[in-house]
Amino acid sequence: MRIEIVDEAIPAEAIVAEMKAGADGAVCVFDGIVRDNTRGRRTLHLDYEAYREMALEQMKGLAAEAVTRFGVRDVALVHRLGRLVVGETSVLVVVASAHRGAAFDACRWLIDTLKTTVPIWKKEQFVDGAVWADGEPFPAAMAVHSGDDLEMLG
Amino acid sequence: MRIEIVDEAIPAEAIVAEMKAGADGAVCVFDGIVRDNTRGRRTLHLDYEAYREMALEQMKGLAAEAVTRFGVRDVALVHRLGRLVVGETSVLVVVASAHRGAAFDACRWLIDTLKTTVPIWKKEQFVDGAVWADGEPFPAAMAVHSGDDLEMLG
Amino acid sequence: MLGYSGLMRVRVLYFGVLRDLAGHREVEVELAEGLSVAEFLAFQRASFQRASVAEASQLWDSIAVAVNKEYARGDVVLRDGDEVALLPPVSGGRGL
Amino acid sequence: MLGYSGLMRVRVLYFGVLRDLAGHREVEVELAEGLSVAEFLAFQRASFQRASVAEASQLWDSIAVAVNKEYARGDVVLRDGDEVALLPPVSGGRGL
Repeated sequence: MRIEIVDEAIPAEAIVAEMKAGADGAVCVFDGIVRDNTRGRRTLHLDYEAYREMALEQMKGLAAEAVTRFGVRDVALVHRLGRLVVGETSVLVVVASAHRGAAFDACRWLIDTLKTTVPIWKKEQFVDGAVWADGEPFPAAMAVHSGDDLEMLG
Repeated sequence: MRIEIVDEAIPAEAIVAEMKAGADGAVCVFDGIVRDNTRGRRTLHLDYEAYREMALEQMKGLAAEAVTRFGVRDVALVHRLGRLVVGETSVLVVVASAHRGAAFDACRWLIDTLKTTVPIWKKEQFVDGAVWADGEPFPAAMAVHSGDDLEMLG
Repeated sequence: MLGYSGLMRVRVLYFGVLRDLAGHREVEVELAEGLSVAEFLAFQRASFQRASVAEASQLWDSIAVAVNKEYARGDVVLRDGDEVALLPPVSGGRGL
Repeated sequence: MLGYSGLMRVRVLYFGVLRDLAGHREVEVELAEGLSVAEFLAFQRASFQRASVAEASQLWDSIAVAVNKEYARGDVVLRDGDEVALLPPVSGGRGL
């Protein structure tokens, strides 16, 4: 498993190439790239930052869970930090598996879960200003308050 | 849209690279590769053959339908024919889209639908014999007999 | 088949396991005009069985037919010069 | 807070929009021993509001807290030397 947080361009082709093994019938790749707009507002660049050590541990945990949960053979999960311009890859997910259903399911679960649980944030620089991108709410397992907590604090 | 049936190695990296455009936030790739076994039986190579002109038309139709149905920006669909050895790519599906949900959905629909509707067959050469791989049943829209036909023939 | 007025020529294509069973990929045949796809398929099935090259009936029940490179229903009527292909269940791609 | 027996030092990390609001990424603070994550978060929220750098309460309701690089529930009790991070909803990846 190749799980990394990097500060330079992600070598997507090399990572995909090294993932393939004889037992694989399917490789599913998700390549997240910097779009030229967000809801129609023109993007100049994005700045990604992370709680780096924690993010890497979370990513390792997700990769291991994907292998167990979906029965895939191998996973690569690489996220880039720093300033990225339009067209550059911010995150690469690669899943290699004997069968395609598991490869798709694991790949999608990995990117969906990464986006709500791995401590990485991005600031979008538009032509007319900059904002921190809204994140989706944390899953219950990561939240400070369970229902019980809230009542205790009440 | 790059829709092709080829007789030589699929240039996957070049195809993926040329698919990216500024409006894309997500690229989903499915790379179908020759596995070293089928249900534990060791594979030497696969021979793919097609009803070539029809297969290409079907693939063009699927790509166009994927764009309409899922709202993705662009699709590449390339299938290789002839003899392939373990580790080689037989089919490549690439979907570029502003958003990742549509990219995943379109990519998976394309490979699932290709596998049941595009007239391509493969013969698997094992160490101990060769067999035509079982296909999945045709969808109702491609079958000769609707329920009505069967009654007429009764 | 009685009452048909004449003959037509169609080109028949076999693929996959059917090509191996037929021993060739392509043949030109003369058929009675007005034959439907379903009738054509029944004749093909019978002729394979006569030649003792029949596979399980499961295969024949699952075959699709393309007329001039498009999937055709059983009630489509064949015409002179048609290209008719017998298609076993397809198995392109990879990663089932 | 009455009745706590002493003080402890914890390192507090701010990320994303909170780092911009705080004006720094990291600070060491002294806190009463026995403080829970939920109590700590309430104090942080109040201090941001005192400094008039509060964002919508929606932000504070959605913050997660990591203690020593692991997500922590509100009832976790902080200890001397802990690293406590305030995490706004994350937005890594791409292609929402």
